[in-house]
Amino acid sequence: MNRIAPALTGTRRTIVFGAVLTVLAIAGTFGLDPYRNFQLATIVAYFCAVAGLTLLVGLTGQLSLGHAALMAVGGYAYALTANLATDWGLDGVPRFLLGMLGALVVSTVHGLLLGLAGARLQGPYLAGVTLAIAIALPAVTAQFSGVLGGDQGLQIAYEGVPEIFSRLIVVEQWHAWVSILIAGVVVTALAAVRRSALGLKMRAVRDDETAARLSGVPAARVKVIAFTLSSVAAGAGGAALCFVTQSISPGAYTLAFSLLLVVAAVVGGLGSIGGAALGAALIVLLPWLVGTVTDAFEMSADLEQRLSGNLGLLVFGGLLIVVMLARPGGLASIGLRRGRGRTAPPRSPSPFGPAASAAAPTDSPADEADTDRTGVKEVAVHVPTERER
Amino acid sequence: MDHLLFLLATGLARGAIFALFALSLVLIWRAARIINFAQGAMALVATYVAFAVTGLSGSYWVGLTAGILAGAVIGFGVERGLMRFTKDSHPLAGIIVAIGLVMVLQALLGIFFGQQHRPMQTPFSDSPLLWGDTPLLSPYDLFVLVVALGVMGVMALLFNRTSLGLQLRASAFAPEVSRVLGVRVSRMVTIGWMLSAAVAALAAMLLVPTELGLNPHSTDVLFIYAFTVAVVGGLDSPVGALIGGLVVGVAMTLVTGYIGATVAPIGVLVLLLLVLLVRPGGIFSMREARSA
Amino acid sequence: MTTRTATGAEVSITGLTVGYGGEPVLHGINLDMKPGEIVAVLGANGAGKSTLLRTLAGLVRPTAGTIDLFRSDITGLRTEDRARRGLALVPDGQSVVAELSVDENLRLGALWRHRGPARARAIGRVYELFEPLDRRRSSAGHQLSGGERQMLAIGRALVAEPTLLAVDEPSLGLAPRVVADLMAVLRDASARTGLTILLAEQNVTSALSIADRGVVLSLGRIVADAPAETLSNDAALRHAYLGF
Amino acid sequence: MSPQKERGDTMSQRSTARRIAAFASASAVLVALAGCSTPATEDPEPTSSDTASDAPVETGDSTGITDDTVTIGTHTPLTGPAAAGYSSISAAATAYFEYLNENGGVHGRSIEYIVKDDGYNPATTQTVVRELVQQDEVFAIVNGLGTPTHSSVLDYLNENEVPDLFVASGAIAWNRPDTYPFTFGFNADYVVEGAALTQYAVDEYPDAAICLLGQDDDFGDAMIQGAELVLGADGLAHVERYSVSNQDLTAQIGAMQAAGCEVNLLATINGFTALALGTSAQFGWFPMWFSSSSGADYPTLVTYLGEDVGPQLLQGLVGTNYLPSLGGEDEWVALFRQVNDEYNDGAPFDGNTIYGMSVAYLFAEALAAAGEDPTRESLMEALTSGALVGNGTVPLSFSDTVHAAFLGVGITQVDQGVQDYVGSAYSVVDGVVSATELAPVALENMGLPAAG
Repeated sequence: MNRIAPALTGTRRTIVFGAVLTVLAIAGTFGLDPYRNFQLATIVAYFCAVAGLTLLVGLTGQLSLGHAALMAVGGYAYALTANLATDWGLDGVPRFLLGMLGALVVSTVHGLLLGLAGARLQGPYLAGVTLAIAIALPAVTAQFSGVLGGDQGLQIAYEGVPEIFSRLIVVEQWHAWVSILIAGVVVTALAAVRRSALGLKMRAVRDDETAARLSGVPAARVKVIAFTLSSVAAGAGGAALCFVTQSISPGAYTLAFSLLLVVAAVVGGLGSIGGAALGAALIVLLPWLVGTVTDAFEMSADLEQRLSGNLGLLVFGGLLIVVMLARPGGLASIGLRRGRGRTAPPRSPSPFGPAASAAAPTDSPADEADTDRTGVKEVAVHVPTERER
Repeated sequence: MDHLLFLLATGLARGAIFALFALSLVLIWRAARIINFAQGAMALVATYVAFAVTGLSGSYWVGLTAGILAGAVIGFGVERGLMRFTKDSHPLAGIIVAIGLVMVLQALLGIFFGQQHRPMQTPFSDSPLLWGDTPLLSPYDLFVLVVALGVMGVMALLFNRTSLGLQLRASAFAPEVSRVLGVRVSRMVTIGWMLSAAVAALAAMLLVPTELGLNPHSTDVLFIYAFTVAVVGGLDSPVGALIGGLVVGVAMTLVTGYIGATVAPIGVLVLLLLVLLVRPGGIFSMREARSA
Repeated sequence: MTTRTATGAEVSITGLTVGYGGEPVLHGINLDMKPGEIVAVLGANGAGKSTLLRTLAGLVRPTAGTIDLFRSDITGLRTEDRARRGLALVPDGQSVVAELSVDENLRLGALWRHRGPARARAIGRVYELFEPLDRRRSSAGHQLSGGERQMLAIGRALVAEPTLLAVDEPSLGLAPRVVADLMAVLRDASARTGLTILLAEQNVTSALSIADRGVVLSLGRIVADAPAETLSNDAALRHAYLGF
Repeated sequence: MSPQKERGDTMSQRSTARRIAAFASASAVLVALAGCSTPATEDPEPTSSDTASDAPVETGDSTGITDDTVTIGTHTPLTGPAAAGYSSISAAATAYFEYLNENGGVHGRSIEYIVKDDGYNPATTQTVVRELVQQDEVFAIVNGLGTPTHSSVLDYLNENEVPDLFVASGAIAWNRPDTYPFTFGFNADYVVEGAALTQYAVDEYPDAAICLLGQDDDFGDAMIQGAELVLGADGLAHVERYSVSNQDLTAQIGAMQAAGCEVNLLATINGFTALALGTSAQFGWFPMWFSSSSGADYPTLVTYLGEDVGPQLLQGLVGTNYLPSLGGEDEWVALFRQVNDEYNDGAPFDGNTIYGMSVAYLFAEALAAAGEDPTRESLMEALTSGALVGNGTVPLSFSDTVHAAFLGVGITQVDQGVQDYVGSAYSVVDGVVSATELAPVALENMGLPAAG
């Protein structure tokens, strides 16, 4: 693989590849019709949040069930700042940049505060607190409906295509571009962190917090930073979504959506950024696929109504369980373990049709970090430490 | 003052249900060191069973019994069929699989029973008894309180006075030593799940008749509040669950009554954060919080 | 305890290999024990003593080899079933259940063996054996001193009247006088009831003081298997493997 | 830690390639998916605002119209907590369209009604509405349901000049012809309902203490606003709010009883109307209940409260309505019952059924009025012409300047299990409440607008 970029190392390579992929993705938008571009914009916005979540869960072992609420924080901050900018007479790119700045600042502060609380909490406690945050979101927007607009949320001004592109693309494609750019920056930054010394520390904290602390890793600080980064990524995703849909409301960021983000992170493969991309695509496309499949069958109106939506939920829940139990490395680990550890896994049929399954055996989307989770069995002698000592 | 008394009484009855459900979370925590995020959904399935059996038999009590049994069976199935296999997987596998289970169960309930609210009847009148001019607890509230306290008492006896209880406690605290001593630990874990799921089912069946009706989301909020209660009380402490439940129930009713309904969920979040930050092991825990 | 009939266990371990994925911790261990025999397993830290005992108890699965107890193969049996066949392990580190009281710990040990009044009598015999425990019946495990905890751990194993007792490092962290007392209890129990004992120890002197035979483990292999007396006197062996 | 790092570095070279592959395969998937469902890209994409101006204007925009079909769509909750109350509306509308199609449709075209589930989640609404507009290329969105959900697509539909008809919500936002020329509401708005109920209370019980229990969102706010049109600011004796996430109204009902309320206005959805009545009955307290039409559907309330006690508790319940009433059994209701039995598998017949079919009828009437070869422009003209009459019991208000269907409501009451109009009706124009007469529309041509 050095042939691709022999001179590049470390962070710089991550950045270059991030940039290349961003450009590729933007080029890809020309192959899509407006509706698919809208879907792509949504997927990419979710990708930000899922990448943040997968970093948090996969690298530091902290589980958040409230990432949708963290997205909402970014979205609300974007909407408030952008509306303020509108009042000041700004529009277009300056308004967007100001809105993003607002979203990032608020997400950082919010993530930091939550992270400070969360760093003291072990897995299930943090999961419970973030769950409570997801539940409290509608109450908060109702309580402060003067600012946050209650159930209806906030609307922002329409963002058309800038003058220079207006002959080239339609608005959905423009929105996809912006969403891809945001994700490109955010995810490249996450990838760089993951690869850095900080990323190593996160893994150390996940594997054995006490041991990490003894070897000089400031565990609490690492966890706070991880939570903050994750929150910022989710906030950026929320801001992107707010930009694309020109609105934000609590009903769009429910607990169910939070859980879907967990599905995306787990099914993609915890800790894997490629997996996060697959997971984000999955949660957008699967309900649509399920809908298409059920439409193909004749059934009574009542049955159709009962299946609609519920069937997608059923598939997601089932996937979550199966992946977690059978292949904790997620989609990203399929075809990965060539000649390593256990015997090579059977080539599972790819859920993505011929295009993906052709690519899977040789070029797996996963990267090495997943194996130190799934391959951990080797070291897991784990003579269980009795707690009564 | 009358209003305050009334709110206190109402809060007590709700709190008893929270306490009972929180107790079920404590039971499972003690048996398997897992916070079962699927507890609400599992209890809900049992409640649907109770609803169906009551409908068929015409008797609330037959339905209640069937629901409790169904809860135990579901607990058995979930432990043997799913949770047993999470041990060797990812550290968060237990939670994540439980979340998957919630999705599956709610989807199945939606498919088989639809989304409508199905009213459930109470076995006793739910009109409050008057104390002077102030309405206090209804006979149904009293029933709930008695059942909640009764179950707590039975559980206390079971755990502290019987061989089964001794083995359950030992298995939870020191699984390996227990096995060395001939205790069938994996059976104890299963029994713990069954007990816990049955208690949760009972709590859900007590709650649903006081609400809009049975539907696939009936226990969503109950789980959150009970989780808060369990954490506030200390996940290892049944006494903490009881006191925590009553405190949270009363506090929520007071907040709703004096400040506003919207503030209550925010209040719960704040309470949860405060307790976890100040006393991460819960108010009634004897020892430091353990890692999961 | 005098009422009991002496039924020590006959143990035969053949070709036992244990590995956790990487380099095996035990390589092809062969070890036979006669009924009523006390065998000391000696060796430095990490030699594989604990692993041998844990494998015997079924807490660790061997990758190869068999374990016979009374000439029947128990290799596939679960830990709790081995316990019910009379195999008792006292894990290292004074392993009492800290949350349970002394009395509850003992009841737990006696559960599968005795019922009703017989259980109380069996527990009473342990209290006779270890007087300090008698005074602390209702104290929780975590309130005991190190010596008391080790007494409780051994007493809890004895209360089930096993035929084979495997004790892992009972002397660790205890005062010499306490160690001597514990060793005496083990020796007496074996003498009185014919109990077979496998005693893993780093404290070679006290282990050999009660053992009939000593087995020296080094890097997962048995490097010496000889009567206790011979080992005590073999300066070269002591120097090479036992560090004194 | 260094060996680990080393490993990380050598691995990362492989992983970067993998990452590219990941993206490549992900985009391959997308392209593949797009390929199989993309309509020919040479289309001038009339739905996109930027290219819309390039499309020929003279002939008008006939997206969604073929020689024999008119395709329209809606978003509505079929799953999730909100599905319980509303999923029957779209089913009823679908049944009416089937009836219409079997009898010749509108000017020979049958109407295809695509119903998309949005789970009452605005994010999903965004997706499904775009799918309807861009993939299914619907002629119009008809009866999109919910305030927060529909708000999120309001801008989108108007920017893309898609007719956005008969929004199923009582929010006042739909009646803004200057900002949203393509949007038309259907429900009488909550301010109108609040004002009418309050005026009726004042007319009938001049000395009663009037209180309000309202949802903690714009529904409650708007009802309060309506009540204060009549009573003046602070004219309500007591106001309590509830949150849909907490199904326990004990504290609120207790406070209202303590405050001595006599007439309770309800800004509640059906479930909470039932909960309020049930809780209050537990206290042995039986005040008068005046509910918004959103929470006053008798059959639905009975299922919540149970067949045994429901009818008893609901005796005397005052509500508002602007459509043929269930208890009235006029010819519209008779027709709808028949359609329901024949085309809706005999689903429970309630207020939602009448609502859904009335909306569908009104759309058919508008489409018929839009001419033999309807376009979006001619549809808009038909709607704003003032010529449509619908099937309401108060006059239809659509005009150039009014995009609300009903600016007034009639008052209904439950008596012996029958919910029917009591005769009073009120209209609210420019903040002024005045009594009017009910003006029911007679059924013509068996409810088939283009047949005459």
